[in-house]
Amino acid sequence: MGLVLDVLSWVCLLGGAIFLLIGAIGVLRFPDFYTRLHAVSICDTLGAGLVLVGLMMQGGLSLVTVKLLLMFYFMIFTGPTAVHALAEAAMQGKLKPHVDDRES
Amino acid sequence: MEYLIDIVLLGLLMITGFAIVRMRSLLAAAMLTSIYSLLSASLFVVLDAVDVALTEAAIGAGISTILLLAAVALTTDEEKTPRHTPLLPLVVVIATGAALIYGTLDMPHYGDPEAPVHRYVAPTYLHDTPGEIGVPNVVTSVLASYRGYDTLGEVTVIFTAGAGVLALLGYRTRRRNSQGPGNRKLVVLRVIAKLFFPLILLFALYVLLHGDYGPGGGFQAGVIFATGFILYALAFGLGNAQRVIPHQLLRIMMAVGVLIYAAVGIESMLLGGKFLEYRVLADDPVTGQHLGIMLIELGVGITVAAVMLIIYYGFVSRLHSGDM
Amino acid sequence: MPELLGHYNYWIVIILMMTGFYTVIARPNLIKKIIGLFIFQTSVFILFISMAKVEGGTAPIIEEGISVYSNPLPHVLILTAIVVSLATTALGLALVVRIRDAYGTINEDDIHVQDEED
Amino acid sequence: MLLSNLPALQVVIPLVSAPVCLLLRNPRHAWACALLTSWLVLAMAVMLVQSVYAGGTISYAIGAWATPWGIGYRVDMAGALMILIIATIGAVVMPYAWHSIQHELHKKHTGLFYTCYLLCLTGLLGIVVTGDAFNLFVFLEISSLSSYVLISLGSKRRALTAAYQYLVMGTIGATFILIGVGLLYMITGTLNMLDLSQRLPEVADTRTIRVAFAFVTVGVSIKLALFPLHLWLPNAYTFAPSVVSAFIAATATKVGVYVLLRFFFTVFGIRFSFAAMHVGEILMLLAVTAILIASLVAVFQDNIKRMLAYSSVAQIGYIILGISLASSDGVTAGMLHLFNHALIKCALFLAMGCIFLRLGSVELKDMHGLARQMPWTMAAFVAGGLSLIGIPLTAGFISKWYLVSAALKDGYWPLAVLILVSSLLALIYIWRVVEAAYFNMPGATMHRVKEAPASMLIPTWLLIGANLYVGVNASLIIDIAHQGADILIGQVLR
Repeated sequence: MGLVLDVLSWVCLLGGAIFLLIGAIGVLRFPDFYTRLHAVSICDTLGAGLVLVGLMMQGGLSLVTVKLLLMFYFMIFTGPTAVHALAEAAMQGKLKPHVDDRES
Repeated sequence: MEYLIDIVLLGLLMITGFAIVRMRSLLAAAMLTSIYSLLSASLFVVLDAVDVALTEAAIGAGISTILLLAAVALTTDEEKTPRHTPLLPLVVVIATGAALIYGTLDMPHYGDPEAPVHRYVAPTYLHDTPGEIGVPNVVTSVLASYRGYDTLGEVTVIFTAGAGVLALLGYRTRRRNSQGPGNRKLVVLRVIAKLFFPLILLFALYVLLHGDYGPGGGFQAGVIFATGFILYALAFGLGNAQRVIPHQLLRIMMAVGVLIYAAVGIESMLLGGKFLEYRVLADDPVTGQHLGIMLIELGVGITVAAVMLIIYYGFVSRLHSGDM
Repeated sequence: MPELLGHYNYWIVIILMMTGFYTVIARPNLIKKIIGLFIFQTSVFILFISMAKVEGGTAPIIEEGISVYSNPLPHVLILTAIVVSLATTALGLALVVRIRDAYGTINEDDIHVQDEED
Repeated sequence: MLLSNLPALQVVIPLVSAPVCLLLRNPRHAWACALLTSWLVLAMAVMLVQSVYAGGTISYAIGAWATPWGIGYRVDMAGALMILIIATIGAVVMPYAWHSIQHELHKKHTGLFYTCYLLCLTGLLGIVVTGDAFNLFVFLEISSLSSYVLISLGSKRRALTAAYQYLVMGTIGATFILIGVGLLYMITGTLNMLDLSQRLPEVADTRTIRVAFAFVTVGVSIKLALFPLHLWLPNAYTFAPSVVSAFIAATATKVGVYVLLRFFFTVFGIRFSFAAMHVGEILMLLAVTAILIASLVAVFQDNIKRMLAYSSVAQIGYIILGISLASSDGVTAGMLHLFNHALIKCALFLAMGCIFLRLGSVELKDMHGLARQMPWTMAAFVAGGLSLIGIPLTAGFISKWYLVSAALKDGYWPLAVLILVSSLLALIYIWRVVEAAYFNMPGATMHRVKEAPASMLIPTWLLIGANLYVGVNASLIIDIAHQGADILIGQVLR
């Protein structure tokens, strides 16, 4: 049981780390503000979320896990809200999304 | 492992620092300052200073950033190139830095348990706190009791800042229905803010009351409490926030917090002790210490929360409604 | 590893401090100066907290079974200093906002020019 | 209970009345609160000086924690003298403030002005009484932050830039002090000044301590406006409200000097500071330059407040010159001049406040023929000016006399010449004002100018009276200064 939990938690932690990396690369590589926001939101939800779940498995049934659970709860609410607010602000600031001309 | 994290964080700090110097956009510099602060908070965690980390994250990355952003919004974003070549500043800075590096050569090594700082005064705090004060968090016991007078000074400093901002910026009351920017578009933010506002206040209370056992205390609690209201003001407009917690109330709170702290000290003098000698406050010295620490933390929390909001109101009420 | 680090930690902190200090004295923009002060002060805090660290210690919250704690005193000092730094930042920015209202600029060189004309 | 807690109450009472002052809505009540507090502080200061004079150095452990673990107060003769200066200036300035502030400040700022004044008073007193190096930093920041606000309340927009410049330089200074204190702590493990002085000799030969010394010295020098780190001072004094100029010119830089004395003599010890670090020679050089250059610059100023500000830079030079001799006589002379200059400068700035109230300007060109309209104010200015120059029978003469004899005793005869030359320069810049006010034809609108109200004249003349009294009978103050200097230098260990 302990070993299974350990393996699962490491899978989660590594998976989270990979998603964070992907998100970071996305922020650097994507062409405009909106697509970059898309990359950031992956960091926030999947990346940090998986890391938290992994840590919870490491924590077991303890106060630490409760705190991590609270953090998880905060994360899934604040992350998307922040990204939404940013996109909204960009739209209000008349920032046009980047559209590839060749396809249209 | 710890050292690896340490090095990485220090490296990131250096990159951020240089980026701030080079950045021409003040808005970007303000955001980078926030990142700098958050990185140092993480470094403080690695260095075992959890109380400091909590404060730095709340103050540096939170409130200071909001103030910087407000100041940039009230002034201008673009930085002009300096007219003079910065030769003299460069010489001064290099000389100062060289002097400091020269000074490090005789310093005890980083993390050395035999360093004088770990041998002389500090062990007594760690050794005596359980018996004399009876709280597990030694930072709280030193902060509130052994060096409680410093903390009184700290509250006075923050009170001074509040009075200063009041004098410089004053405040303008908004009509209550000035709903801020684009009413309909803020729906998501408002729902989330409504959901989180009570939670943040609850967390502030937890940090205040739990300061004896874990990281936290009056100061951090006050800042978190103020942050809750700042979120409220961001989502629902300044006018509505001012209706919930009016300016006059803040002014009273700001004074009352300092007075509570000083009153604890004066009360202990009246009971025949020295200034801020909490042990005379109750029959049992340890209970007295507990009571004293609780009361002064409360005073700190009230003043800090009030001053943070006064400063926030002062800056943001100058913006045209719709900017923030 | 700790032997190798030795003073390395302090040296980086000094570089950080000087970055902030340079921004304060070399930049004519008033907000940038305040940012510089903030960086300068925050780096001094790191210096203090670094000296509180004990190899193998934990946070100074007394618990059963732990005997090595970091030094709590610098933590307390820096808690106070952070508050002082915030107070300075707030006052400085408030002054900058007022200066902008009075002069229409926050560039030190431009302000000097206007003062000369007075 | 009252007497045993006197050192704590000295700081706590102004600290408590600051928030009370903020709560009072009526400006008149706020003023009354500040006035009462200032007088109470003076009464306590007199009691404190008496008990130190009679019973020697007072120690007080806050929270009853023993000192290196808790924070302790330590008031010796030098500290008692400083407290007396601060409390006297505060008590004299406050009755004066009502009219002046009503005229110069917007009504909505009046209450906040008195709050900030009380905070500044708290900070300055707190710096002097504390025996803890870090606590000193905290109270230094209280006094500095409140003085930035006080200066920024000046009526012209340049008050804002002056306050900003002071804020930036002051914060750099404070951060330098913080670095220095941190390095000291790193090597010794303690923050208590007395404890530091006992533990430092063992480690005095380390490079870290030398750097700590340099940082503390530079940091404090910014605060006390030692040439060439004085750049914040002229603008701050010129554009601050009159009352603030008078109060800060008389106290803030003096407390800076006191902090320097504390670090040089008490913490690092005279042997380390002067023999190992050669700070005496450096300070003497800077002091001499300050005296000459600042006096010379003062001669060419047309704004009288600015002129007085540059004169302050020069006078700080005198004080530092006395200290740089590192002899009992030299430090006595420095402390005497510290006391006398506080009296002189405060009186002169108060006279400027009277003129500003009635004339709306302190420019030399607007003051032609002023003496006929404001005879009492101008007479006070002249009396203060004579003291500044150092004419016999004034306070200024006493301290300059002591300074010259201390310099001659150590064989520095050029310094005596220098003091004479700079006194001549002072004569020139004071004479320019006298000439304009007494001998020039008044302008067309001059006949409308009235004498200042009694509430402002009486405090001004009180200080002038004290000046003249010290000039005639200085034995008590010389004795206090001498005792203070001896304790600092370590000839008398009490």
